[in-house]
Amino acid sequence: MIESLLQHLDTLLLYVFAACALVGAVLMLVLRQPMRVAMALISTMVFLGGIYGLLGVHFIAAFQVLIYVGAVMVFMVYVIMLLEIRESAGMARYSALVVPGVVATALFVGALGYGVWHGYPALIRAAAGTRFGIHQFSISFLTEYWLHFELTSVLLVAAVVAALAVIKVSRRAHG
Amino acid sequence: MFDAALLNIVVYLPLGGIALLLAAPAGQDAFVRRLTLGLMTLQLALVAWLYLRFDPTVAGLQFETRLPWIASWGVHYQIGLDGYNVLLVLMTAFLGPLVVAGAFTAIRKDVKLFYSMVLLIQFAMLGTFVAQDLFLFYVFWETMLIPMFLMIGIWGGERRIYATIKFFLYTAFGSILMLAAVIYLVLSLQSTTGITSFAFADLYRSQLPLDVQCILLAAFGLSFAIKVPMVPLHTWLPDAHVEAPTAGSVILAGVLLKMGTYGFMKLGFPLFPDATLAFTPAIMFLAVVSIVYGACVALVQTDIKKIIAYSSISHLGYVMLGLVSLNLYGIQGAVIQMVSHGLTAAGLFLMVGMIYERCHTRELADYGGLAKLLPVYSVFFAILTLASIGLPTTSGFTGEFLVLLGAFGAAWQQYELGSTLPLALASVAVSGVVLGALYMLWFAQRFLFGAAKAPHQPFGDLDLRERAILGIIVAAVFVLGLFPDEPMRKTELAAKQFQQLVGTSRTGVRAAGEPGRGPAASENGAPRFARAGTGSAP
Amino acid sequence: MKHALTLIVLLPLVGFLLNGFLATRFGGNRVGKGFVTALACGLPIAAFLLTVACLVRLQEAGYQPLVDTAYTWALIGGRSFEIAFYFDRLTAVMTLIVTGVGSLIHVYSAGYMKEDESYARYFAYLNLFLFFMLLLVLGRSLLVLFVGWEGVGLASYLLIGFWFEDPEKAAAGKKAFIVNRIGDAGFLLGMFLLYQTVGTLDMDRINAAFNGATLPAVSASLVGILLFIGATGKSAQIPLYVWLPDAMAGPTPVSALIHAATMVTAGVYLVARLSGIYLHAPEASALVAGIGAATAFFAATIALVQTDIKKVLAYSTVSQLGLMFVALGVGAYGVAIFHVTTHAFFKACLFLGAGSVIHALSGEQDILKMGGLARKIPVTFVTFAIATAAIAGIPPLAGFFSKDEILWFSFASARGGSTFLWLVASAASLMTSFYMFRLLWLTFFGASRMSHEVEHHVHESPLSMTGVLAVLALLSAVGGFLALPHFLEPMLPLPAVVPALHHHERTLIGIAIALAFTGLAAAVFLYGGGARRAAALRGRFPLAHGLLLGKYFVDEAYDFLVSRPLLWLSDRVFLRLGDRVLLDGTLNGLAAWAQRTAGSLSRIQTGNLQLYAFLALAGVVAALVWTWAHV
Amino acid sequence: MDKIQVLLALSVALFAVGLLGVVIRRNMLVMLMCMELMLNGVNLSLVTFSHQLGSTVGAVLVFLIFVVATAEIAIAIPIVLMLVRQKHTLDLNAFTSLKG
Repeated sequence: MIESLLQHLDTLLLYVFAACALVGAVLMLVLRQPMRVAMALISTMVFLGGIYGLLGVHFIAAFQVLIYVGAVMVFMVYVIMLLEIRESAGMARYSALVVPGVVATALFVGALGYGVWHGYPALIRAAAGTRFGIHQFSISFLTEYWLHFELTSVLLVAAVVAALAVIKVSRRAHG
Repeated sequence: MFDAALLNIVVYLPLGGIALLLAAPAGQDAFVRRLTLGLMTLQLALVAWLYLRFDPTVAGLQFETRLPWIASWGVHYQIGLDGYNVLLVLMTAFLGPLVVAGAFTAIRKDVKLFYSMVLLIQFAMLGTFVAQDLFLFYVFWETMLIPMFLMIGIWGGERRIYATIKFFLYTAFGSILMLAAVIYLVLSLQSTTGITSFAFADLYRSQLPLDVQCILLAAFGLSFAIKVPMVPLHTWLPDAHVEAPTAGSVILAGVLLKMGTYGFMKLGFPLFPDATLAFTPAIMFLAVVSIVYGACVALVQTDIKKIIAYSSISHLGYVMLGLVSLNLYGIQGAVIQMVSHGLTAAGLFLMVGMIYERCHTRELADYGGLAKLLPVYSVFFAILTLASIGLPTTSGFTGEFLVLLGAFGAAWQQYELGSTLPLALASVAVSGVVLGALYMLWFAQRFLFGAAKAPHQPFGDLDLRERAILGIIVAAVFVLGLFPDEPMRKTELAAKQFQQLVGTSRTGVRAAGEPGRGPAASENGAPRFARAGTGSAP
Repeated sequence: MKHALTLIVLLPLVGFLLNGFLATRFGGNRVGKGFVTALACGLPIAAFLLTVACLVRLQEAGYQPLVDTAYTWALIGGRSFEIAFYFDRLTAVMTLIVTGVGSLIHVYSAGYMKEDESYARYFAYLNLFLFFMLLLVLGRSLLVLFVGWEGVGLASYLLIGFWFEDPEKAAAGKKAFIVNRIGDAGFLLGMFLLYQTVGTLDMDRINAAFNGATLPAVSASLVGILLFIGATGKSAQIPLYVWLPDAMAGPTPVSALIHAATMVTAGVYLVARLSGIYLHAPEASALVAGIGAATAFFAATIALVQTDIKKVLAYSTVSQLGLMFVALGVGAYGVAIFHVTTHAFFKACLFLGAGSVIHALSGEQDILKMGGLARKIPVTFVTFAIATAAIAGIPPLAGFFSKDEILWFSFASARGGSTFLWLVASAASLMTSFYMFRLLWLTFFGASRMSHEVEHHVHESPLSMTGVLAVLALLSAVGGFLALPHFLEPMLPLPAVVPALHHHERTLIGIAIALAFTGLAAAVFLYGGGARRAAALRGRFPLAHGLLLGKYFVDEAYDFLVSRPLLWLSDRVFLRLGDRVLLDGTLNGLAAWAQRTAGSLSRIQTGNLQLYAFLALAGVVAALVWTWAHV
Repeated sequence: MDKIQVLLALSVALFAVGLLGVVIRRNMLVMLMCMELMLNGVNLSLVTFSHQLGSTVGAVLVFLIFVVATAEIAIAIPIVLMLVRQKHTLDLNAFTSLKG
């Protein structure tokens, strides 16, 4: 019993993590305070990182936690803390598009699910390929996809310059 | 080899000039002007050298550069001079320094940008003329649009926005159609012969059924006819001219309009000979309508620039008429007429600019008796006016005479085969010389003669710079009128090639290489009439 | 002297260029009037002398035509258009007239235009005219002839509008040019047709082709009629004669040179030069004769009542040109050239005499305000009287011989002569005699009708003018003995005479002389003694008089039938309806429609980001559903 | 339903929830976070497929998406700051200058 449990522990954990991630995502929709939303998102990301780890792509799990949670979300939380004090409390949580939005999303999920499940059953079968780790990933990244890799740096520089430009423009506009 | 490199230098010299201009410090307007003038003069000198080196006994391209560009599409960077473009390139380079010098005092706003635009359009125009690859041609063709658009839009008159939008919409509309036709043409070449190429020389060998040729010729032709412009696609021209600054008008009338006729000569007709044959009466009709319509409307204009703009429509009608006559007289005449119109219209627009700088109005009613106020100006104006209406000894006569001779010859052969319409059209075209005299002389009479009046007096007569500009143009006008033989030597083989290309059926059904001449066609006669007699279907 | 003919042509051009540049505002007035005069008169005289030398050479060569090829203008498809000059008997006659009379009028102008501020410009134009006129007569091919043809039109345009500050004068110049251009269009068509069918534009070759064994495959009459259209423009025949009377707006020597002696005879020269065509074109020849006779008659009737001294002479010129075309139409080409020659002498003399009168009267041109001038300006009077007698056909002056031959051949030629033609031509001659003597009488005899101010200033012209008048009067007197038809006969044979009519020759001469004197007598009768009888006659036929005075209202009719419809068509139909309404209207309508559509569509753009996101979502859903449903 | 199917379903769910959040939440910061959630959903599917097929392509794409997400936040946050400074609110409905 316990053996079989241990045997399927990773699968079980996977399901649990998946459920937690989904719960975190849904919480993002209903929570009012942005800070709490952020916390829900962080938890979702962490659970996703767990899932990646369980799938054996550890380096992506590490990046998920490092970059998303460590960098992006910290930045986000910082901004929330910066802006929270000015936020008016009486602001409505939802826009006027709740009902059509929900309906459309449901249709979207339905259409997507239906299409994938009925159209491409081969795609969603269990794993058949060989596993790969950081080693193979690094090799292919730096040989086959070196151009893409280099281009990301350009993109980042552009983003930094753009961010600076935006701040500068707003400063000039305000005095 | 050296000369081929020189041709590239000629084309890219304006781009280098733009780089220099942009590097020039702000506020150095005088330096910018002189620098641009120097560059243009250098370019003219180089083109003149190439012109002298151009061997009239060699058929086909000279000073050719051919490099792979986009290999997977079969696109090459291919440029070169041939009989089709050599005169037009020379004319473009010739007008360059004059345009620059003509704008010395007229342009005071954003001088650096203005001259950059002049250089850019010079680059694009030369590129369009020398391109021997359809893809390259299209790129240059579209590039021309932008500087012209900006020139009218920034330095134009009061209704410049309306004029630019109209200009842009018309030309862009034509360009889109041409692009579609280009793609179709290249793909069909690929599917029939297995060659993927945009080179003109390869495309001339394409074999298309008649109906496809008709559609493609319509697409190409619409684009070119808008540029020419032929009635009824002409209404953008008067507005663009009126609103454009002088330099813009000069470039527009001097070179840009020839793009349309050059396009017909280099691409439209030779690529689709059978469709050309089928459309000839229609094109001839439209050409004659352009001649008469342009002349008539010019008669009732009150704006000086509009008179010259409508006269351009009339004159370019002659060029089209010469091209569709498909005999050597008409073709050679059409080329000369293109150059001649480039000179006279450019000169007249420059002169309008000069008087506008002095009096700040273009209303004809505000002027009178300028011969008294500005005697030197009036002499130049009279000469250019008379050249424009084709008075003998001027370039206009050479062009009109040969065009009409060719058109009449073609029509007469057609008449002998039993069709009177072309003869009637040719006769109407000949009577176009009367209308030409009518509007130009009436214009000159109201402008130069009568009691002296002009706003913003007193003003000085032409200064040395203006005299030099006009003197050079007038000299060229007379040279082309008195000694047209030398330039025509350079174009003769191209004219023969054009005649042969258009005279050879390319539906793929007719045996290749058949000259298509019947017994009635004389040595210089139009082959198409002979063919019409024996029936164009096999 | 291989290029003597080219040199003849180029000499006046040099004059034009030097005078045009150095002596006008253009070159900064660098030389004085003396130099201008020397250059402007010296070069035509040199050209005249050179022509004489060429004639001598022609004679030495046994009248084998001299050919001088200057250069090849264009070479297309192996066929060349050469600028070549051709000198034979006909050319010789015409060149001598052009350079000879031209030189005289240049000399005369030096006196006439002395006070004008645009002295140099005037001579530049005059030299330019001479250059083009020499191109016209010396050119071997129709192309060169056409260059000259248009060029003399240009010079005429410039000289008619010489005093351009007067809008009417400028308009007259424009009218002349445009009416000529109408003719030129016909000329061009004829030229193209010839080139297409004969394959050359060289006129000697064209004649040879038509005189050869196999005729070119074209109707000679069609070519002839088309070329004749050109001739009607240049030589002021019906229906294109309307420009010539207006052309009198130019300086009087110009009227003498261009609008009487030389340019207007270009049409006659053209037909004579291409006689090879007309010999094979009976229809065209009949048309030429008919138009000529009609013009001669109608122009003469108009001249009967004109009061402007120059207008009378202008209509007289039109009428005389008509007579020349009658001669051409009946195949008497040499006779037409003969009349061209004599007409050049006496009409130049008349115009220059009129110029002298106008000069004397400080610009007055109305003969009703003259009178009694005979004693005040005697040289002018004598020369004018001789020329008048010459044109009226009083023997043995020049006009008698040439006109008599025209009348004879119009009656008896086997190539279309007829009694009717002769009657019309004779009527024209009668009227010519009448109105010329009327002019003489009103101007020089009777009581003075001048204002006191004008009368006080009346003076005889300087020697440069009177001398020229004397020379021309002499030529008018003796020119008839030149026997030009005989000289030209080897080249332009006279038509055969219907044998049955041969015996009428002496009768006709008698009638011609009688007509001349009848005209003289009628004029003296009506206008002698204060012109009371003329006034009475006028009072009896006011309608006819009005019609004639109004020149049959042809100008008005042309204006109403041609000019206005053309302007209406251009303005209302082409510009307003075509360009503005149909083309631009359609375009603007399309633009407005696009703008309206875009305007209504733009309401979706609420600015709410979430709506956009929702729409994107809905779009994706729709796309998915559509895909699953169809794939 | 095996592991792969569960993960794919989860990725669809995360993407859908994120999209729904962008459509219905009015707070701009929350919307930004919902976008991050959508990216995470995509990432998950990529990792899953990559894992299933034993190919590194998916992992490479995920890596690129990290970079894009970082860049996006780096620009989006200053824009939000600027907008808030202008209107003193995080409510998206306050910003409608794109209205046509």
